[in-house]
Amino acid sequence: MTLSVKPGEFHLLVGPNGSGKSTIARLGVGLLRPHRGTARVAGADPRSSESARRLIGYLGHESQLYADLTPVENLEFAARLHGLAQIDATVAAILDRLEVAAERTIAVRRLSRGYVQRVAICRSLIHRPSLLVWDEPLTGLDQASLDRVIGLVEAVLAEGVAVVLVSHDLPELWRLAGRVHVVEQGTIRFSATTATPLAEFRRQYAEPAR
Amino acid sequence: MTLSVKPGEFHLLVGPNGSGKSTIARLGVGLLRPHRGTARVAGADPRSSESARRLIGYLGHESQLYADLTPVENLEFAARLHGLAQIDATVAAILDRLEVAAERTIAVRRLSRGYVQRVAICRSLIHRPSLLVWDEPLTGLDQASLDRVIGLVEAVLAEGVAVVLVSHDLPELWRLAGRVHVVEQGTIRFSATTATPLAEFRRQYAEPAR
Amino acid sequence: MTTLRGALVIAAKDLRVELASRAALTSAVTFAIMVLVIFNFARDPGEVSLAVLAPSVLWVTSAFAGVVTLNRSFAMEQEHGAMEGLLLAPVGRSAIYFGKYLANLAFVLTVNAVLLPLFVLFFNVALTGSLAWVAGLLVLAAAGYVAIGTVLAAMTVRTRFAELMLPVLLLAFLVPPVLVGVQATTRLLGGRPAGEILGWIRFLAIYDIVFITLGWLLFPATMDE
Amino acid sequence: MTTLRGALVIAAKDLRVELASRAALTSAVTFAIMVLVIFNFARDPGEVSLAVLAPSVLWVTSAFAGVVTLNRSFAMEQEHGAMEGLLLAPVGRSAIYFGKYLANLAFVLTVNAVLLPLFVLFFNVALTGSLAWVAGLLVLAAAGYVAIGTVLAAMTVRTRFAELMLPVLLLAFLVPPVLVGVQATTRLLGGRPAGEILGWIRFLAIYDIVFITLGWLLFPATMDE
Amino acid sequence: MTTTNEHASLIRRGLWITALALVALGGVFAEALLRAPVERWQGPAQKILYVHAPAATMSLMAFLLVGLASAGYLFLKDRRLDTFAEASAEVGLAFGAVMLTTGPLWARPVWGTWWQWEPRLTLTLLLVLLFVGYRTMRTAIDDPDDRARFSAVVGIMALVLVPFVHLSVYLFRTIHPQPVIFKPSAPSLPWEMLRVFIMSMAAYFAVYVGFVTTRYGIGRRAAAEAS
Ligand code: HEM
Ligand SMILES: Nc1ncnc2c1ncn2[C@@H]1O[C@H](COP(=O)(O)OP(=O)(O)OP(=O)(O)O)[C@@H](O)[C@H]1O
Ligand SMILES: Nc1ncnc2c1ncn2[C@@H]1O[C@H](COP(=O)(O)OP(=O)(O)OP(=O)(O)O)[C@@H](O)[C@H]1O
Ligand SMILES: [Mg+2]
Ligand SMILES: [Mg+2]
Repeated sequence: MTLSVKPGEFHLLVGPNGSGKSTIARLGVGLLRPHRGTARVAGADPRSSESARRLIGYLGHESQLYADLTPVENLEFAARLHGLAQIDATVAAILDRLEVAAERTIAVRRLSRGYVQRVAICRSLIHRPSLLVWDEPLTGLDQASLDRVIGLVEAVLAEGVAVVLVSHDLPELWRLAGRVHVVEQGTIRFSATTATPLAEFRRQYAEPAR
Repeated sequence: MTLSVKPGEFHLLVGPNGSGKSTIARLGVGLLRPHRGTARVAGADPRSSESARRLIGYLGHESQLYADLTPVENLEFAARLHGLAQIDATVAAILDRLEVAAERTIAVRRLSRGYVQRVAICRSLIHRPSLLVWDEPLTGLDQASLDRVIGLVEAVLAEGVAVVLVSHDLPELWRLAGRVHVVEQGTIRFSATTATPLAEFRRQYAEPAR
Repeated sequence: MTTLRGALVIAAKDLRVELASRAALTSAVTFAIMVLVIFNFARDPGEVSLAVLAPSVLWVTSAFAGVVTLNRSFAMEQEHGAMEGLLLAPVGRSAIYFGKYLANLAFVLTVNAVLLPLFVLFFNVALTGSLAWVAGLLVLAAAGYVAIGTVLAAMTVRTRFAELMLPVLLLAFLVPPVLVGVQATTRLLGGRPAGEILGWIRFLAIYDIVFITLGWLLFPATMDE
Repeated sequence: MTTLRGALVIAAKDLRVELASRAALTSAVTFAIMVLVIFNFARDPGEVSLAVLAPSVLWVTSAFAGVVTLNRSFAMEQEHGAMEGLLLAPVGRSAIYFGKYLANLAFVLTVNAVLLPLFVLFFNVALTGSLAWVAGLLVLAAAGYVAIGTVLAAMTVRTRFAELMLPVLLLAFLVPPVLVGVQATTRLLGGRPAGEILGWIRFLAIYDIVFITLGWLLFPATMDE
Repeated sequence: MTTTNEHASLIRRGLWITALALVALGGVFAEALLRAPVERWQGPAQKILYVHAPAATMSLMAFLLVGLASAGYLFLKDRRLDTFAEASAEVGLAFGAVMLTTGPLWARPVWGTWWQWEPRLTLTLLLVLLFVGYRTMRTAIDDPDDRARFSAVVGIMALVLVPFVHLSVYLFRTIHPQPVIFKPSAPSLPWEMLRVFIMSMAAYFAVYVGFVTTRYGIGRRAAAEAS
């Protein structure tokens, strides 16, 4: 199986539960070691290359946040870890973008599910990565945030960021222009583009019960 | 604020993140103690009445599963805890219903997100409750399971079970006939029925950014 | 469902989770032996003889092994919100309390059952009838502090740093049984007749009754959110 | 980013998480006090004098307080997958190791800093210059076993029953420093000149160098999935 | 790639070696009981030597090999080294159990005590416990890659720990000697005893090879089935 992603491209991974979408995402960013084959980001293996890791913005099933710290403290830490300058301004800007307002100084442990997800999204974006890998990023978001996040994806795509997204929310994401890959039993079985009408795509690929 | 739910009724709680939907659900089943007012299930407070608790099937943001046990072991425990008879058959039947097949004897820790969610749904249903309270139950489900779960809700509604659902997935749930309540700042601000076309409902209630 | 049935169902589940890995029991036993070894070496052999230290080491090790295993019991309920499932089940709070208590006690007693022979071996204790009395003392003491530990663990697991909070709270309650245990064990191993320690046994029995009852009364308060 | 900067950023974050709750430090200190007290009681006063036990109690307490706090360090990274964030950050594995090591060491030393005066108080130890040497020994010993503990905790936190598994593996590594520490402390408190313990200091220094280096070499193997 | 067939034949070979080795060991024990001379001071109790000392030696050797295989695994990332380490650790623990039961059984009549806190005994006890921890940790990790790397780390650290424990325990004891210190260093055995002793050592080594081969084959087969 090969999946090559170029700057500014949008790739959507879909498929039944347990088909291996999350596993592919984690392999791609270097969180798992492939048994065969390699993962490359800008020509380097993210498992060994710090500069390759700097390019990646990953958001998985877990929030990667410290529950005892506030959103601001969490993001400040992420910013420092990436060696960013002007930390306060950067953190404030990204939180504004996801409309996290009064909640930014409350310990993450006490936030509602949707706010935790928003802060987790901020964390994956704070260092302005060139490759976003997001696994079910829309989980728990309300309609307004969902629109905002999709707008944000459009904006970064226009800036030349490559985006790989795992999701079951096809209707919401179909408005983004890009490729869709159906994952089954650990590999890509079928690819199409979001130019295909969604109904047509669903007809072509009748999702089996695995 | 009052929300009264009768047998066979479907109630959908929607609203922006942090508006208090989960809090209302937890108050309703007796997991939180209300500052004022009371929660009643079949006339009794579920905090003190065992027979009231027996009627409730609750699924929150967490799976309530033991990660080291398999789905079968988890459900067997839930069944025993509810004093059910014919445990093996009951467990097998509910797992079949959610199409959990080979995964039923793998420790929950190793299941994919969607399968964990399916098993969690099974757990909330195993004792055939008369009131289902589900908080974002569609999280992580693939299209096929989502259809199956919605079909299941229709089936239990027809059997006279009352269903209260918190979700952001309006389009998917709009096909169920029932009432929709918009929660804002901890209270129900607006109610409608799913007979209203979704677009119309969205126009009536322009979700504010909170 | 009766409280007893509920308690047994919950205790059986706990043991099943233990068995799913079997790691817990082995770890607890190895931990206990390691503590024995560390204690033995953390003394100046010219100054403190082994026999004199033996009762203290036995009791401190036994108590530590108990503390270390208690956290686990509620951590397992907390991890993915399983406690919500217990709270919403049609069983009383006392079924949860006694279920957890039974599983914890079974666990602590198993560890002690392995610990005692090793203690005899390493500390070169004579194999006499008084060992049976020592075993009885260990069981009696465990019955009390496991009850307190069950209540405390239920509370502290909700705080962050549960592993730290539990010993902090529990250690105060461990002082009386450990103290009594050490005194009585010293007499018994010194060859004094068992009749001499009857007062202490009565003390431990009262301690047990008081704290098992108190735990049962207080436990519901630890569950309510 | 240099390894040192990365390490400092991570250590600073760890301390910030501690401060956010402050529970950890308070609990560790209370824990240490309680262990002191228990030891104090778990002896037959007629047989064992307090002064003779003092060095053992100091060292065992210090080591246990260390073990108990180490789990916390990686549990915090595990809770919501924060470790993934560290692994994907543009810092080397050694930055993570040294960051965690520094934070853990700072933590254990703070606990010791509170423990030592209490020890002096409880055990009625004379305030002489040798106390400074004892403090130095505690620091030297902690520097070594915290390095080992950091590597072990990074692994055990990913196993089931982490709270038990860490002490099981770590205790064997505690034997050399605790043994040497007790011996040296006994001499020092007995009024012997500091020159007599130079051999032991050298031993601890070698232990530190070997295990800090080994930890640094082995740590990456604990991180890669 | 090894096939299932090869695993089966490996296991079969291991079982054969074990069977032959056990027969040989039985012969050696018979020889020890019937033919070897009875020691003058210790009496028949001394015959435990033939059971105890080789078991102890094999156990330590097994742990040493775990450490070496662990280091090899981290460099070569060859899963076979991990499987070998696992096998050797388990067999080492089995021999360790023999050592720790026969040792005290022997100590009781000759030292008058089950146990002495003496450097070598302490070191072996700590090592056995550390490897109980090693094995327990293995059972508590699901992912085979994690399991291999984590156990390799512990295996290496155990190897490095040995000299430190030895030195510290020695410092401890030599400065304040125990009233009765008995060092079980090899007395110069008379030839009749030495002959049986060497035969016993050889038989034990064969048992080690048989056990490890079998266990290794089982481990390889389990790994192949899991993937
Ligand atoms: C109590 C528990 C005991 C343990 C844990 C123990 C442990 C060991 C170990 C680890 C060895 C192998 C040493 C090596 O290969 O370097 C060994 C060898 C030996 N042991 Fe023991 N031992 C115990 C009791 C005894 C007793 C009571 C005796 C005899 C009085 C004894 C006599 C020997 C002899 C003669 C050897 C072989 C010679 C040698 O290699 O030095 N052991 N034992
Ligand atoms: N930690 C793990 N250990 C072992 N197997 C795992 C682990 N995580 C996932 N798996 C297995 O790998 C397969 C793929 O899982 P993965 O999480 O990639 O699925 P997914 O496509 O993301 O599914 P979902 O839509 O449910 O999130 C599944 O069979 C699952 O059981
Ligand atoms: N454990 C808690 N402690 C304190 N405050 C909390 C806690 N959980 C939630 N809150 C607060 O209660 C309010 C309502 O939260 P709730 O979780 O009910 O929102 P929600 O409507 O379910 O949101 P979402 O759609 O994000 O799940 C929020 O302001 C939140 O910050
Ligand atoms: Mg997934
Ligand atoms: Mg919610």
